[in-house]
Amino acid sequence: MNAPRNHKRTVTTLILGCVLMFGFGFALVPLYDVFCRVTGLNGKVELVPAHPEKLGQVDKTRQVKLQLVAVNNETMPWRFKPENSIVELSPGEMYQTAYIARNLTSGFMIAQAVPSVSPSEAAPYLNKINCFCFERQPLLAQEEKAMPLVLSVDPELPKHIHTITLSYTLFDITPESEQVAAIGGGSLR
Amino acid sequence: MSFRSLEVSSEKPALWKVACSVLAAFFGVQSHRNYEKDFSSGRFWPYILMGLILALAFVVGVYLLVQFALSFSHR
Amino acid sequence: MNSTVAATHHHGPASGIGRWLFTTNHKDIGTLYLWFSFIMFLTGGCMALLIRAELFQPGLQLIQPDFFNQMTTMHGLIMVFGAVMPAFVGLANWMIPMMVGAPDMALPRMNNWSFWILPFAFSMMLLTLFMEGGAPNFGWTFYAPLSTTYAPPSVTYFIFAVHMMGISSIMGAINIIATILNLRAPGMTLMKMPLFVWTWLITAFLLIAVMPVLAGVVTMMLMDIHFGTSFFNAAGGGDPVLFQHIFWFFGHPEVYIMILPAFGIVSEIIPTFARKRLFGYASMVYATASIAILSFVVWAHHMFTVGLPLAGELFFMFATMLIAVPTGVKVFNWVATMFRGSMTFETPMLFALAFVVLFTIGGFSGLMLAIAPVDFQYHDTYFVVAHFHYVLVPGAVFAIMAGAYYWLPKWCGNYYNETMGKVHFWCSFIGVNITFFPMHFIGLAGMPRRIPDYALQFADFNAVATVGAFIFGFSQLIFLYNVISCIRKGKQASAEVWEGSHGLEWTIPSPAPYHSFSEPPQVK
Amino acid sequence: MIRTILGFPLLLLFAGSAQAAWEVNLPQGVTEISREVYDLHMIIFWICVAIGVVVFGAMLWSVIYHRKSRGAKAHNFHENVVVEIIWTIIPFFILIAMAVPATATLIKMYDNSESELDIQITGYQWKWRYQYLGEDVDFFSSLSTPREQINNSEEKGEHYLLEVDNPLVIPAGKKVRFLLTANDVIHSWWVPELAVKKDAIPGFINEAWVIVDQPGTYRGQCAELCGKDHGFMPVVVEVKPQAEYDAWLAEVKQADKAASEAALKTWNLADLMETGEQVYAKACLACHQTNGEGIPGAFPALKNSPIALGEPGPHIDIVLNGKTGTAMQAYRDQLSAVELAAVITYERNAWGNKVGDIVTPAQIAKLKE
Repeated sequence: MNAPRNHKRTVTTLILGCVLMFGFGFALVPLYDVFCRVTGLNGKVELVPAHPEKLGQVDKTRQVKLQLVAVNNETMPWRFKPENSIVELSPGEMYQTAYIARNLTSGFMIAQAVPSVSPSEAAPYLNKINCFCFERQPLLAQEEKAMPLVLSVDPELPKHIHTITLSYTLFDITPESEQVAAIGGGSLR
Repeated sequence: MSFRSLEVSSEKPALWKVACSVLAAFFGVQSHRNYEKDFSSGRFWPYILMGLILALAFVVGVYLLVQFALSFSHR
Repeated sequence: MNSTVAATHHHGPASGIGRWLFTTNHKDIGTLYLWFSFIMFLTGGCMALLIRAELFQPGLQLIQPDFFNQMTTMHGLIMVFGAVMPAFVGLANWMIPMMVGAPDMALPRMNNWSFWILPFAFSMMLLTLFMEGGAPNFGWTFYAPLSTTYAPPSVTYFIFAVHMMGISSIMGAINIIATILNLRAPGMTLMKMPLFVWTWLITAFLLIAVMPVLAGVVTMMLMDIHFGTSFFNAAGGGDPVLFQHIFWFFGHPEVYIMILPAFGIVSEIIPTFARKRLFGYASMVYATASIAILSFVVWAHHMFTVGLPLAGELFFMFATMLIAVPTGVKVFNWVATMFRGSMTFETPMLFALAFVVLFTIGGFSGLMLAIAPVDFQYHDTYFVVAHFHYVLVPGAVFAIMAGAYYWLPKWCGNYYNETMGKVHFWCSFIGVNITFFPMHFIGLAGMPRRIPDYALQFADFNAVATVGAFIFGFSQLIFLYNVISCIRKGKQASAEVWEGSHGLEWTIPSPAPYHSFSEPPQVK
Repeated sequence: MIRTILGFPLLLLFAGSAQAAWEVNLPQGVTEISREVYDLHMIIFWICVAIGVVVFGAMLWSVIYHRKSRGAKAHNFHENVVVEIIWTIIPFFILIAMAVPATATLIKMYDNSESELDIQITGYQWKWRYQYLGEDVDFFSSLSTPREQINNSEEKGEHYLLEVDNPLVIPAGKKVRFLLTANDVIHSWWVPELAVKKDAIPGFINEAWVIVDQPGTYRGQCAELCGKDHGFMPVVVEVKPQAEYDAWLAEVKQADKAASEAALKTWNLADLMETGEQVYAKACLACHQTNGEGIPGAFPALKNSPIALGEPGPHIDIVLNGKTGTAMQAYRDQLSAVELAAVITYERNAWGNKVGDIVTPAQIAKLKE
């Protein structure tokens, strides 16, 4: 058998390709976030306060119906409701409201609200000045709190969108110490 | 990637030749004559790079097609 | 496997178990892959029979819903990663070195290791059936959060098993690329390579590109479950739809990985039995390359109902429809090869013809699924199940069986029993159609996927499908018997084996000597 | 469902058989969109059949006439670029022709003009929850096929596995917009006749809409694997003319008011036990079993369980808020105050747990509101 061919170059190139693709798999995560911000894919909304100068002048000619929706995730027994669920807004107008949250359990809990907008094309046009979803919300047992929400609809909202639904899903993120590990009993769902 | 083939012709294949053979690949039809000319140049990389570039061009092309289709809706 | 040793100081295969454990010979490793794949095919097949038995009549008769979900998940994983892919790697190990005139695979030791990882990966995955909380029950596509927050504890073993399978496939692909690029005999230029070698070269590049992405997604799952990250958990800023995007970015090239080698096998068999060269060889090579590249830009047609924006739906609909053209065109090339040929219909040719017809039916239902607005009605119903079973069972599996029958005389030196081969073909052909054709109807009528029990209007076609499944399942034992009896005894096969066969692999004696092409052959 | 006879060869074979359920095709549906989808489906289907006839015809011809046994000599042509170009361009143009109507329908589906009614649909593990935005109507809709039918000890009803206790009721002829989300895992809300299928994803909200012009009852199922009982969470949509819908809405609101008043009424142990037993059969029996002993290692026993025998506080807490990390769900929103009080009292006084105290609906109502 003649001397075994030297495959070092081929093999190293291919292994390098594998490592690159493995990295690419992980790079898809930030890429996806950027793509969602830009196109509002999946109704994702800014999780940082909109900087003031983005708030253009008020466009009185149009009214947009804003629906506020509250959803509890399975592990979240709080009572969680918007102060008022339907409001007519004109684009550019600042709107102040709140979500009422009450910890009905007998223990201390921390919650994280996750916003989502439908239709997803409207997501980039919803400027949130202050939102309770920007940080974690702790509540003692039986404590109740009105969580602030200040937002405005960008006047450049495409003309064909009349209704924007902004939903918040409340998740329990109480650290491990206070919470039974979620994995163990999950088997027989 | 080292690449062995017998009739290795030295000159670099003209870029537009590479492009049109990759386009033929996208279309799925290629004559045996061009096929032999393509592989006689003995250099692998131009075809792969051109393939990736034209794949990107294909993606942009379909994206433009989508924007064109969207223009019909009342958006 | 006795074999006459021609080369000078060469030793024949070692004897006993040591031969198979430590073999670096591409023929032995090919045999190991093929037997392993057949065992996994029968294991996955039993799970399929259990699923079909439960679905024979409305109502829960045999198994509980949670175990039913475990069966559908394991059936999918074992068939995809355990039966179809190792079978193609086995055929590649056996045939590629002989087709390109190479003495052996480029990296023989790595070749051994990439096989021996698989039995351990699959025994670990099968052992999850006996673990507390049961085996993975979240479908072979393991969508989050069902596969992360709501998974049984055995999900961690599932993740490590997928890692091991991925590593095995990547090493196999590296080996094949190095062999094809570096070890071709002088004169065997890329222009003269058989199409099976071409399709496997392109499949190997696909494997190198996407298996790491699968490893990435299961690693993200592992970190979500155990290390408190939130890749796919909305609470921590993650997104379950992100999982679907990354999975299907791997998923769609994966389905091409499972069908391109089948195109290669069929493109070898039809010219031989039609006694006419393959029509449009260059077009087939170029179309295969373009399918490989385009398969990276169509993944979200698996996700039309997840809530993509309109622009996204349109993009993936158009791209998917465009990619259907090069794939469909290949079918015309096979028909043109047969046209005005002089055909005989031995078992490999029967399987190849059935592949062309039935794979095309799967391709048509795929074209129907590409239309996004209608896909809202098809998505996750039995119409999709019928689609991918038509492209996988009469597609990949029939091509593997055709390849096995076609090259078996070259491997073991004897002809298989032709009539038994034909009986096996017709039983499988009838069984496959009785099983999967009714699934188009119940899918269109509204039966969702992965349900252990169904409403009454789906009852009768489900019963028909179950009968077909048992016919197809048990007819594979004919194949087993035929292969074993062929290895033990059978009419001595000539070097050429088939009248119309061309290619380097037919220039060496049957059975192929333990070390073939030690001296590179002269390719005219 | 309107059964359309199609040209499937197989169907002709079975057409004559007894009146069995031989559904073979998509329903035409009751909305303009679903009819368009049905037409698209039939167009692409007939295109595929036509191409299939041509391809398989040529192949069959070749298989019959170009056989060695018939003395056919193999010709030596193996390349013809012109023919290849032709048979690539033809499918290409067929696809372009197909893409135009498909795009039109898809654009129509993504129309978000004003809707008269918005309903939030939340997918739970293995039931649906419907909340009418703006109205105060909020109820759960779960499978109502008795377990005996599923375990084959009873004859299966006509709508086996496609019947629910509280169907979703919407007005006919009006645009109804669905806002889909999920409570735990990904579900998918699907009604074939309305041609609506949208995934319900936890943490995100998706949108779908429908204008049904024909009143009637339309059934569907969850279409995304969501765990053990994925096959047992059907969707039933009842479309009523506007008048009937308004009457239904008033009646539901009235029933809610009555339920909350009932909570203020004083209840004695016997009444609570009797209602409690019915609620237990509906909600708790699947896991804790009829004898209250549960399944060792999987579901805890209630019979002489420390929680059931101890103070009512923890017992109320676990029934209302569930237990994280276990299969025990929070029933706070799923049952009324009366039902909760009744089932807790039943659990504290059944199977030999003779605690003797009662939990009043008023107590629960205060905790719930």
